[in-house]
Parts: sequence; structure tokens; C-alpha cells
Amino acid sequence: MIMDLYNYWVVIALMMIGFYSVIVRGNLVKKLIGLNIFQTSVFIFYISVGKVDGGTAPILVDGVTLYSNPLPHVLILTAIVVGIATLALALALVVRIKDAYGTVEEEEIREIDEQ
Amino acid sequence: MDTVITIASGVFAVFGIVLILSGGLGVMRLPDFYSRMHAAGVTETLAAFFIVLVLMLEVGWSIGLFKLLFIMLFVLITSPTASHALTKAARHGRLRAEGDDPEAGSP
Amino acid sequence: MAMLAAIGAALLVVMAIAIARALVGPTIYDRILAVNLFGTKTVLLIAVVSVLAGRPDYLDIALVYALINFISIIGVLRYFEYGGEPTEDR
Amino acid sequence: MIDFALIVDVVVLALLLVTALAIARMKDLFAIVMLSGIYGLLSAAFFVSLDAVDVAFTEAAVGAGISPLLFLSVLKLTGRYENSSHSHALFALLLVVVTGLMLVVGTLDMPAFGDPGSPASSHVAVRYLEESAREIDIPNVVTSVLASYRGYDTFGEAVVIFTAAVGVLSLLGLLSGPREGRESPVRMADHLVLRLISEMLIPLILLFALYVQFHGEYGPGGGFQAGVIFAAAIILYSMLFGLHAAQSVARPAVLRALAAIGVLVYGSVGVVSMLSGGTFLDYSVLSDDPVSGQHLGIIVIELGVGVTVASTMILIFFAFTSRSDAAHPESSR
Repeated sequence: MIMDLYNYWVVIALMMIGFYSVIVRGNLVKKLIGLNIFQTSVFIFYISVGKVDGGTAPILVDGVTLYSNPLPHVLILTAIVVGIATLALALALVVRIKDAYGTVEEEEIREIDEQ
Repeated sequence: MDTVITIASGVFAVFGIVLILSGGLGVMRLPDFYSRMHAAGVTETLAAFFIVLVLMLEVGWSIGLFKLLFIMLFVLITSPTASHALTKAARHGRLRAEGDDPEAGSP
Repeated sequence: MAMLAAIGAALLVVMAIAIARALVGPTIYDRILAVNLFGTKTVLLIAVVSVLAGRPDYLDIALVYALINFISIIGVLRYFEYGGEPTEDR
Repeated sequence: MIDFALIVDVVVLALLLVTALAIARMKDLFAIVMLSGIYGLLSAAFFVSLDAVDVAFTEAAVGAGISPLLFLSVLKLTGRYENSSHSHALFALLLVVVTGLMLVVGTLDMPAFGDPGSPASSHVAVRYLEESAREIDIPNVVTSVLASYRGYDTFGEAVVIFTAAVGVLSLLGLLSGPREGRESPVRMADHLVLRLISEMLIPLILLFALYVQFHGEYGPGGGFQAGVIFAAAIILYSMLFGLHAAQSVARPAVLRALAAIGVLVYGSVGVVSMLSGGTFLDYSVLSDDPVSGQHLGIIVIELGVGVTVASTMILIFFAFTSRSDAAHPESSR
């Protein structure tokens, strides 16, 4: 029972750690790292779902009949590259915020906005 | 012939495991950065060498052998380079080893 | 086979030690050392998993790891050599 | 004997959890980025142990290589330490714990880990595994699903990556590297060993990227992975020899054109297949024999993806480093 769901529970824990960093931390770079953890937890979830007991990597070879599910691999493969592209965009926004406000701390940005 | 290979890979495996664990122990227990670097850098390259050797004996004569050979060469070239650069950077960064005389000036 | 599993277990132990070192520090160089150590151990672990699974295709990944590990260590060193950051932890 | 892959799975996940907790607790952003590099390597090792070799390939290059480098160049601009107080920390903790518990309750209905009869592995996935050998005839099923069965998706991803590069470039601009003469970074130049080794390695890395690109049908690899590895080689070059030198090898104007051309190549394969009487991105009509048509289509679109990914990653890296070098002019003397 524990082994059956172990992966999913770790995924949830990782996801919540990422979620917590995103909502609590005021530093924008830290928020993005939290978002990264969140995102990776989703990757791990998909790959765990795709695993088949006794299966092997979905690259066909003679004499093997049982393979893991290739579909989650495809989805996550593209998600990783899209993830880094969007991360770069977010970091670019952070750099511009630093230019405009002189800080990347959420609280300080809000104070400047209210003035 | 087969027994020779089995015995050889067993011996190499023991070497590899002992070296890798002693390197790990050194990284965990030694008192300052340079000695930890020493433990990691010196033991790990040889450990990597032995472990890849065991794997090579395991896969036998196949494409995997050449890939493992590449991995070994790659690790044996890049790992000492990275260690060298890191230690040099630490010295430039005025990081002192334990026991260095702080009055003796910068390294 | 049991021999390879033993090697793999030793690798996992050292990986855990490397993470501990990255957590504790105390200097940034210790953290970089930990990342480097962790990288080479991952390369070896993947090679072991590959041989155990009997799929030599996986070895390509180990090669990529070795490569990327080297590049990221250089990137990290460059950060410190350029930025003039303090190197001791605050 | 207990299955070794299972041990790897359990230990690696536990280590991931420890690393993530440490990342959440620390305040030194540099140490956090180091840990996130370890986190990337760990998750990639996890992917290997669960047979997702193509994913591990990409995650190794992206999660452990490129994203820490991007974070570091941003840290140079925004500062190394986080100095905010935690607002509403208790409330947030409560929220997170409640959400987590609800998700845990949700997992109780999930099929067991590795269950071959789970819904995810019993519908379309079975068809891909059984039919792709006949319909597409390349060993790597991940590549055939990526490039052919789900070619629409992948086209979308290529467009997203291209758009992200456009966004980054319009937000940051691309300052050209420092002029000749004051170009070579003094302290990096001291690293004679590093430079020599890297000069030796860079051609090998580029060659390896080409191998990954064109061997992607037979083993792990493909356009995404090859693009990232190719970019990593150029990034290594620019880190050691300065941005200016790198930009004279990989000219930003050329890269901008290539990023667009890659997407365009992908799209044109779709248009050509429509003109040949098929549907959009149906490669079977590209040749007399449907299977060789599929091969042709996959090779061309993988090339398009590889070109786009490589040039986008290099451009993004250039954009960030040119910013941080400009902010620290003393460093690029």
C-alpha cells in the first residue's frame, strides 16, 4: 500500500513545498525557484504514472514486449523545454522590475507603488 | 577466462566502493575546504575509473563498451579540471585552509 | 549483478553525503564542490542503472550529464570571479 | 532480492524531498541555486530509473545546466540575499497543509504505482506502442509520438519557445559584448587549464549534439535535446572567451533568423503535406511510401525544432549575460 502510492505522496509534498515558497516568499527570484519545484513535481507525477512494472524504456528492441508508457514522456519532454523558455521570460520580467523599482522584494515594490 | 573476469571485476568493484566511500567520508568529516577538496578530487577520479571498469567488464564486447570508454575519458578529463579550477578560485577568493596563519598575508 | 547493486548503493550513499555538504556549507566553495561531486556520482549511477537494465542506450545520458556538470561548474565559478561577491557566508 | 530500480526510486525521491525542503528554508539565493542544480540532477536520475530516458536527457541539460546559469546571471543583477519578512506565514502553512492533505486523499483512488492496467497505460498508449513499429517504423516510440502522432502539440511548443525568446529579447534587449581589447575577462583568462580543456571539448560537444539530433529516431535524443546541448557548447564558449568572442561566432542577427526559420521549417512541412493531398502535418503523403514519408517528415521537423531550440537558448543566454556584464563593467575589463 505504502509503496503503491509513495511516489504520489512525495510528489504532493514537493508540490506543496513549491506552493509554499511561491505564496510566502517575498523575493521574486525565490518565488520563481519555488515555481520551478512545483513544476518539477508535476513532471515527476506524470513520469510516475507512465511507469509500468517490469517495463523498460519505450525504445523498441527485439525480444522485449513490455514497455513503459511513452505518452507522458512526450508531454513532459516538451513541457521541460517550454518550462525553461517561460522561466527565462519570467526572469527577464524580474530584471526589468529590478530596473524600475530598484528591488525584487514584493513588500518594497508595493510600498513604492503606494507612494 | 570467465572466472578471471569475474574475479577481476569483483576486485575492481571492491576498490571502487572503498574509494568512493572513503571520498564521501572525507567530504563529510574533514575540517576545511581544501582537505575536503583533496578527498573528493583524489579518491573520486580513481573510484570512477574502477567503477566504469567494472561496468565495462560487465557489458563485454559491444557498443556499450565504447560508450563507457567515452564516459570514462570524459570524467577523467573534466573532473580534475573542475577540481583544479574550483581550488584555484578558492585561493583567489582568499579562502584560508585550517591552520593557515592569518597574519602571513594572502596566499 | 549483486556487485553492481552494491556499487549503486555506495553511489547513493555518497550522493546523500554530497547533499548534506551542500546544505551545511559552510563556504560557497564547499557547496560548489558538493554539486560537482554530486554530478560525477549521478553520471556513475546512471551508467550502473543502464548496465543493470541491459540498455546501453542510457549511457548517452550519462555522457550528457558529465558534459553539463562541467559546464555548470564553470558557470558558477564565473559568477564569483566576475561579481566580486563576498565568498564567506553571511 | 529487492529490485535495485525500486531502491533508486525510493532513495532519490527522499533526497529530492530533503533538497526541496532545504531550498524552501534557506535565504542565501546562491546556495539555493546550487541546490536547485542538485535538484535538477536528482530529478533526471529519477527519470532514468523510471525508464523516461528522453525526459532525463532534456532535464539533465535544462534543469541542471541552463536554468541554474540563468538564475545566476539574474542573481548578479538582483543581489544574492533575500531580506523579506514572511508575511502570513502561518496562514500560508495552514493553506498548504490543507491542500496537501486533500491531494493525499485524492491519491487513495489512484491506480498503484507501476500498475500495467492503469487507465493512463491502457488506451492510446497501447496503440502507440503496438502500431508505431508498422506505421512509422522507428525504434524510439517517444520520438514517433512526439514528432508524428502528436505533431500538432510539438508545433505548438516550438511556437511557444520562439515566442518566449521574442519576449525576452524585447524585455531585455541585446547589448553587444564589450569591444575588442577590453574584451577578454581577465580572471577567466588566468585559467589556462580550463581554456585548453574547453577548446578540446567544445568541438566534441557540438559533434555530440549532432549525434543526438540525428540519432533521436534510434535512441534517446531528438531536436529538443540536441538543441539544448548545442546551445550549452556555445554558452561554454561565451563563458570562457567572453561574450564578444561568442557573438562573433554565433551572430545574434543570424540566431534571430534561425529561431524563426526553425519554426517556419516545421510549419512548412505541414503546408507541404496539405498541398500533397494530406492533412496538416500528415507526413505519410510526403513520399510514395507512407513509411518513408513519415521518416522524411520526422527528420525535417526534428531539425526545425533543434534549430529553434538551440538559437533560442543561445539568444536568451546572451540577453541575460549582456545585461549582467553591463551592470558590472569592472568585471569585463
